[in-house]
Amino acid sequence: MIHVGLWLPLLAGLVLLIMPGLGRGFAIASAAISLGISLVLFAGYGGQGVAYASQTPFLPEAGVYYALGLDGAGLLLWIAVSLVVLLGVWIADVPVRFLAYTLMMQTGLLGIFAAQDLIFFYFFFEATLIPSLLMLWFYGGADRLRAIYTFALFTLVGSLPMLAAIFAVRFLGGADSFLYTDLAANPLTGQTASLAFLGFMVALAVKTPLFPLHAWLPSFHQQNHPSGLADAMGTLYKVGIFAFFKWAIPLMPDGLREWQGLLLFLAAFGAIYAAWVAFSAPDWKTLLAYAGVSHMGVAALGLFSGNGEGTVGALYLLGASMVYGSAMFLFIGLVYKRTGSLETSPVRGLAKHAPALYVLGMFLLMAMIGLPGLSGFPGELMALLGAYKVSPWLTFVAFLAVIAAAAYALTAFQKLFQENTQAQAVPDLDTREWGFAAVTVAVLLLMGLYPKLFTLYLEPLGKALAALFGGAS
Amino acid sequence: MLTLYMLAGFATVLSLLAFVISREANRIVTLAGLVLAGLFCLVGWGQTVEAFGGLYRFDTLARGLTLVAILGGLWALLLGPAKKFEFPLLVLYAVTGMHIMASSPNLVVLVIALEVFSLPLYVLATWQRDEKGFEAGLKYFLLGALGAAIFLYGIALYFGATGSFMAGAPGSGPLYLAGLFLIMAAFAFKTAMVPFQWWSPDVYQGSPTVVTLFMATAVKAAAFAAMLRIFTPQGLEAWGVGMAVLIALSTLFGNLGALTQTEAKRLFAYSSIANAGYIGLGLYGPTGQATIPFYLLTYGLATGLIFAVLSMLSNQDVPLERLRGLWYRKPLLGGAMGLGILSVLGLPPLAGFWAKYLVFQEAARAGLYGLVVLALVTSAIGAYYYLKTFFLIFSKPTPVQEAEDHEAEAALTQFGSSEAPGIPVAAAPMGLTQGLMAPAARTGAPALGLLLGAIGLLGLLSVLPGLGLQAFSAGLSPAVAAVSITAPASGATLIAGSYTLQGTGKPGETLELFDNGNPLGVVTVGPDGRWSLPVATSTLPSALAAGAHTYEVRRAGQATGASTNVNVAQPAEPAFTSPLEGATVAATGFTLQGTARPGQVVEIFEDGASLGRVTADANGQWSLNVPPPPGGTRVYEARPEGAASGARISLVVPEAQAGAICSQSFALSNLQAGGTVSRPFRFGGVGSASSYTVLVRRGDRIIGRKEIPLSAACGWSYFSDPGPGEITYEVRETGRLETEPPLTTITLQVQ
Amino acid sequence: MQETLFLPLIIALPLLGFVILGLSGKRIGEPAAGWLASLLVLGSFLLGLVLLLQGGARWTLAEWLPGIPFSLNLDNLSGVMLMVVAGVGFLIHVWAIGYMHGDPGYSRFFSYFNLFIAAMLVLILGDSLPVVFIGWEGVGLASYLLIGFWYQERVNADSARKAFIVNRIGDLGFLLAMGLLWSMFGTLSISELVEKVEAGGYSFTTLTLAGFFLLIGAIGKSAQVPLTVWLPDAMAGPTPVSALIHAATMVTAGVYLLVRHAFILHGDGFLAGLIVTVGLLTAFYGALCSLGQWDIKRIVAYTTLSQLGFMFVAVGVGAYWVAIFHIVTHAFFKALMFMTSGSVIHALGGEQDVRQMGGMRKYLPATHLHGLVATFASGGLVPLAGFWSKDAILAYSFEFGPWLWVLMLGASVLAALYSIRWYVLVFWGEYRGRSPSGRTNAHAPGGKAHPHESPAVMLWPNHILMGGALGVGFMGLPYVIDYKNFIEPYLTKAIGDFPHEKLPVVTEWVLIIISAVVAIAALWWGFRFFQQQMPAWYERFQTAALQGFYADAVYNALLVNPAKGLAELLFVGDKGLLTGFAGLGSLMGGLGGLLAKLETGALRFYLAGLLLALVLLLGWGVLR
Amino acid sequence: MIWLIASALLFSMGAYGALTRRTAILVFLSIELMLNAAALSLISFSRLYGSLDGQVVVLFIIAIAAAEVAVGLGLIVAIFRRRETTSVDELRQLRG
Repeated sequence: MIHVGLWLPLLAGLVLLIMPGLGRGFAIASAAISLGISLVLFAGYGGQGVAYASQTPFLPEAGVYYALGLDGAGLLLWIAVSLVVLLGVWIADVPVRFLAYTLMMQTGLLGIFAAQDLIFFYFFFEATLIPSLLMLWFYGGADRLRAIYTFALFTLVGSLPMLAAIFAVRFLGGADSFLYTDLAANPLTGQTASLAFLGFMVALAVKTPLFPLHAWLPSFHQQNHPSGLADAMGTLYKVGIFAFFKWAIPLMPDGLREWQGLLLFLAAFGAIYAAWVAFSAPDWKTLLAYAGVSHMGVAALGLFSGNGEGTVGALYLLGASMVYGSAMFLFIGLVYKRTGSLETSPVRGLAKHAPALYVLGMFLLMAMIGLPGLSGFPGELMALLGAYKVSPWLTFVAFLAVIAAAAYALTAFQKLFQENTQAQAVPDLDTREWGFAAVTVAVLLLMGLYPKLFTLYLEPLGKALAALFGGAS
Repeated sequence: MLTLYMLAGFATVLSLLAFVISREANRIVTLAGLVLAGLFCLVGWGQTVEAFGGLYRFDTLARGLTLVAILGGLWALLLGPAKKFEFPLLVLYAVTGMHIMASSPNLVVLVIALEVFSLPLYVLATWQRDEKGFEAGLKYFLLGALGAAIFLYGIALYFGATGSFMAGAPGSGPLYLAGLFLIMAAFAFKTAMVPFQWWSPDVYQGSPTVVTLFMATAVKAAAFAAMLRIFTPQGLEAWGVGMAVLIALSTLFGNLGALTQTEAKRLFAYSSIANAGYIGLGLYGPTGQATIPFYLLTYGLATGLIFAVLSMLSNQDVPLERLRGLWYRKPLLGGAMGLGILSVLGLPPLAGFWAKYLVFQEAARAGLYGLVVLALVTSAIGAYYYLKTFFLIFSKPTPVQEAEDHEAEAALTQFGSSEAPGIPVAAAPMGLTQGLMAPAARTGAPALGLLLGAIGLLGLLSVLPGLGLQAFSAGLSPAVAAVSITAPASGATLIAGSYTLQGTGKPGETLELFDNGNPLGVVTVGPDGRWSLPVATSTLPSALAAGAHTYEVRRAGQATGASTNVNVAQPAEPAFTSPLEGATVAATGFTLQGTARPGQVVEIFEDGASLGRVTADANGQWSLNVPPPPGGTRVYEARPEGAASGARISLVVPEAQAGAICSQSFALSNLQAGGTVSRPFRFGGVGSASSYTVLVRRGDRIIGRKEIPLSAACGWSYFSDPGPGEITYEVRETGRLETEPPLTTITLQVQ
Repeated sequence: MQETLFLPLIIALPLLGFVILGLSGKRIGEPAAGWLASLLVLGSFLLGLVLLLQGGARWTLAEWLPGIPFSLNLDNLSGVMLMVVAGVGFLIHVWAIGYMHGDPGYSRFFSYFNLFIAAMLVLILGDSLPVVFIGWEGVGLASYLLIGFWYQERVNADSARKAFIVNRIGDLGFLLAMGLLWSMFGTLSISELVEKVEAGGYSFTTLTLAGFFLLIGAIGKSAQVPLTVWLPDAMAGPTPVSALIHAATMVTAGVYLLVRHAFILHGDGFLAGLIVTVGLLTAFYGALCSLGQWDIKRIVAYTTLSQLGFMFVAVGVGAYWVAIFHIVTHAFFKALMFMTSGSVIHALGGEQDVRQMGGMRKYLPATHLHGLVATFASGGLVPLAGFWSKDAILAYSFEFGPWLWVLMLGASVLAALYSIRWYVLVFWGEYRGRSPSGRTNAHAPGGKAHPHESPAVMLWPNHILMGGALGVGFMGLPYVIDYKNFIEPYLTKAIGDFPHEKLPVVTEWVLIIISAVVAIAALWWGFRFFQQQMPAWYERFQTAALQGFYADAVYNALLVNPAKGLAELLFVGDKGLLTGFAGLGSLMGGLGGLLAKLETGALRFYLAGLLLALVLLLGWGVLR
Repeated sequence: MIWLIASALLFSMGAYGALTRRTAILVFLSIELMLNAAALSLISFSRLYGSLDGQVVVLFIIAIAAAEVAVGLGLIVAIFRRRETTSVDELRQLRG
């Protein structure tokens, strides 16, 4: 099941790439089946440990196994990814090949969350870059080349030191293979751990993204296709938090101990910094890019606290932000479809003619700025509770972003929808878009009002990490 | 062996025959020779053939790298010019030389091989017979001659220090080092490692593209084969640091230098310098003999694709700008080149990634983390120019280019060309102005097939790199952990069934165990490289017999392995064998095992309460399932029937964690068969209902009911101290009617 | 205390209204949408009343988040608040049926209104702090939506945004409080916190900090100094919104929060002083500003500020039940005051400037009566509701320190003045407006020729509120009159018993009489004064007060504009960051170019290079 | 021993010649000199060990040198025909 779930999107993507005639319906079907599989896997999860584990020797001489498995966090993110992909292919007005790349990217993302072998994790981590680059290249804006280089080089320059660290983890740690179980049984300690952790840190900071390695993100989003699909996929690709949680910290708890201060600072500073910058963003995509950096800063703050609450919060916020962040990008795609521009400054007053669009936007915006009762809040709260234990001051700094978020989000929103002195006549949601809206709203509400659904499974993970890290200083 | 005969034979015969037969026939025969030689490489894969008193050693390494060289030759032949018969011949000579180089551990043979493939290459480099060709040829030749001189001088010193011409001869002292470093310099020259790389950008650029292709793939393969024999991990002490410097400089220079290049061949010349550095990393590890060929194979395929496409575009320089829009103009060429570039860049999921990963891992294993980090950082820098080229291919073509394309196609249809039949993969303006050597691009079906084949093979290696790596590992001496038996120690005297065989092996492999030559069982080595097998679990009837036992562990299919001898004695009085004294056992119940005289009846007590009686089997073994015990330290006692005391063992039962989800179906652990017990006694098991009710009968009379809640460990347990006589217990889920059949009924004879 | 699913149902009813009206309000239409919304709130009220009479209720969903339950608790304190919110809320809903008549966003309005009630109920009933916070921000959202209800006007949208952002400053305090309490006690359930705080074993300084964070939250929500600025602007919303959210209920949530956490605040001198200071400043600031306003709703908004200040002082001096008592009385008379204003606005077709009013007592007799009662209750006339609650605050202030009593007496004089000013300007004198005929307004389509009395649907709620403003004070009479009044023991059961010395009987009587006399005197003086031509000093004062003593300007200059500027700066800086990284790239490229120059093409250079390399390699390799 | 030093000297002379001469032919000849240096040292080592291996190799070296000469001279002649010069300094089209 897990294998089918993993590879089906890639296969569907390839088929679609070769036979674009199959059209959007095919992509939707694939994405829907994927989501179905994720849900079945979720329903069958026993609540403890890594489920659906399987391992096949891949390069046995080198200790590489094709090993998959899902724990609570993996399942949460699988569902988030599958859901967003379904929403994306459902709503975005893009060429069919674009959808094919989207599906291919889905496999990469699912693989990142399911890999139980470090090399395979790295494999998926890197391979996902290709469809992402192709989307940007074929369907990006006029100045995309620069964005591509920035994106690709940040990713590669970042992740290659991680490969060195991966070797160090295995060979200096004394494990016999790259299997998670094996590596976790032989964690690195001391000086080597902090050096190897640094390798991971660079790569994962790019993908979290953490200040100052977030610099690639704004141009990436600016240049991507205005439908927002590529941006949504890019949002899903922000897997740094997960990788820190799944690999870096358990394999090198000493590394986190060494770098905790710096990481907490970067996370907290990034959170408020990005939120502040977002206020002057000239267009919606830039705004959302910085908003994403800010949220991930908060999540990272929770994770780097190294305690149970913080970890649960970080993971939950990650999952939630994948959904609302992506939905927001797709939503902005809908706006673009109507107005032909994404600038934040002009007054558009869209609410007058498209009230349903307005309400959807309001809802997403509120989810994004962490309104309690919607998806962003449980994660933010748990991250706060975790972080406060470790560093009240940095928590204070990071959560200043709560205020800044309201400022940037509402200001831009007001210009887009309200003040309809210069109202643009635009069509309201059509049936397809209503479907998108209904599912998104339902999911965000569910995540906000009944977080227990997932936190029940995240909590043991958080406790395990906290135990490993030996409690916060 | 046949490979050598095939190559040498075809080369010799064709040299004479070529004057007679048509040049097309000559080409086909040459091709056939190469293919045959390649096939003979595959025959007997994994075996080592030695000949000429050890001067010729055709092992997996030689086979693999000869294949890569032949692949390079095929590329060159199929894509190369066909107007003169010498071209195929020269390629054939070169491949022969490379094969010899790959297959000899003798330095003198290596020198000869080096010359055998270098001399044809000098000629091939000037094939174009224009200014650039001559310049490239002369530079290559003069520098190459210098390289040969250095190599020879190195051999002389090496001989002086060791008295031997065989690679890997042990030695020390300045003379030895000087010789070794001279040899290293010569090979660094051939593989274009900095600071001996000078010739390569110029020669790559000035030579015809097919020849460049040949140099980039085949020469590297041959040279690295020789290096693998000379620079073995055993001698790391002597050559390690020097090679590290070369590698560091190569990766830096190659990748940085490529950044500003504007001509495709020159760009990939720099790239190949960098790649030589990466391949060098593989020399450090114990399994470099497998990983380096794997790297060279994927690299040969990927660069092959790149240069093949370039050669189809033009025999001359290819300014990068000309690649713009290739994907739109010639999708097959564009796609193939794009694939090649991404693979060389080392982006997953392409084979290039696995190759890079493997050689980097070799260096990491040797602890050269500085070098690994440098290599990784430089390959990230390299990503820039690879991606630049990649995206150029996938850009929209400019209008001018489109117009040129139309012109070229028109010209083709108008004038026709024997060189470019059918398939319109050949590119733009060429062929008409270049006089003698005109279109290098042969775009017939074979070339197309080669292109597609290479793409397919690259794809296969991407998906299943293990296949390739395993093939290249065949015949390598097992590098990791030999099999062994670590316990019990040889000569020990043990009680039958009370011990466990333990040992080591390669993680994941399956081992066979033998007891006095009879198959005892099969074990799989765990990821920690250890295996264990409790003898008591074996199905072999004689496994528990008293007397001398020789245990042997073997790899599947091998005749011998590690072994140990022990004496096995029959047990006397009841004793516990498992778990061990003081062990922590599961709160959900566990199994007590022990020994006694065969047929003896043993009663087991837990803190004085009976758990039932067991009878030792023919080998003196008994076992009993203990129902979930209460937490804390418990003392178990095995008394012979009727005795007042017996062997004791104390075990620790952890407190069960509350909140577990109980999902086991109802089961009774002990006293299933009923029988006779002492009092008090206890029975119980596991279940999932929240509580059970035990109904106690004597005959038909109900004498009691008791509700027992499920414990935190998901167990239920009933403690009873009734008077003597027959007594019956019925267990039901609480709430069920007593008219329903019970879950279990236990009838006991209480003493 | 029973565990019952009816408790969440109280919240679910208005939430249901929100969903139904939000999705298909247009189809339900007018006035059915309004009645539906009102009845659902009434349902909540009745359900709450039943549960309260049964002695309260609880409902818990364990492990909603790890270690945090989703728990609701209906005890006496939340019960009283529930009665106020749902009860007064219901009246305002009904009133709004008339007021919002004909507005194109009619059903949208009631959908938001129901959302607000739901969120407010969550806030009140929540027993676990995150749940309270859901309500806390939920009311903020509803307030945002309702202030910006007519978002087509930029100024309305701006006001809404301002309210939300300023509120979020308070929310940050709330969040930090949660973080701190969690790290101290490992729980966020209020009922568990009570036990843990009682159990001791923690640093009192830290507890003070927790109280301080909570106070920040309360200041934001209750628009205390220094976060007052959003409340006057919030009047951009429709009048029912001002009545319900910005007078009767939401703004008192801060007070409620502090009272709920009395166990943290109690006995902490620093916090007490801080809360009293904040309250006092707000009471004076609000009162003074109110005296300078011309917009009828802004007048009332500032009076609300002033009254909220009173409540804060009550919390500060430890009179927790009094603060709640004042919330109750204030809910009645202030809602009445707002809705009276609304009726006037309605009658004048949307006119809000009091300079265009006057003489309304002739045109709107019933409304005039409402206005009169509201004025007297707000001004503290014996024996209306406002008097008793204010008197209790004064009595406790005297206990805290006679100086505070003096200051508070001054504030109540101002309260009397601004109440009577409002009354005089609106109802007394002659009608100063242009002939109302011909004025049309979206909110009162087809403007009438005459200022007209409101319809019954708007009058009846006011009648009831008037009854409240007259009567609710009697449930909290001072002990000298009614030794065991109703509300003190009732609330103390939930808040916790913090015993204190009662004032001597004589002192108490003296204080009561003084405050009664002062109120009457101030009302009388004000009644005369505001009918005259204003003296010059008053004009000058008025100019400053009209601008809220330039608070907005100061904030803009000191905070808002620098923050925006910094945002611009950071944005440019962030681009620079990328340029920096790109620069690193070009540096590499440059280095590469230099290295490639080494390939000079000169054969002899190559030979030399090769040999040199060889010598170096040999030399170093051999001699090493 | 003396022969070893001689061979080293010969090698260095060859190297020097290869660096200083401008004509392709002379450069090539210098390199041939280096080959001979190798041959010389092989012979001396061969005598040192008393084995014939080294001496046999020298024969191979001579053959190799001859082969190189054949190819090299052909190349140089071809270039001379085209360019009318064999100066290596003028071959600088390929660079960068």
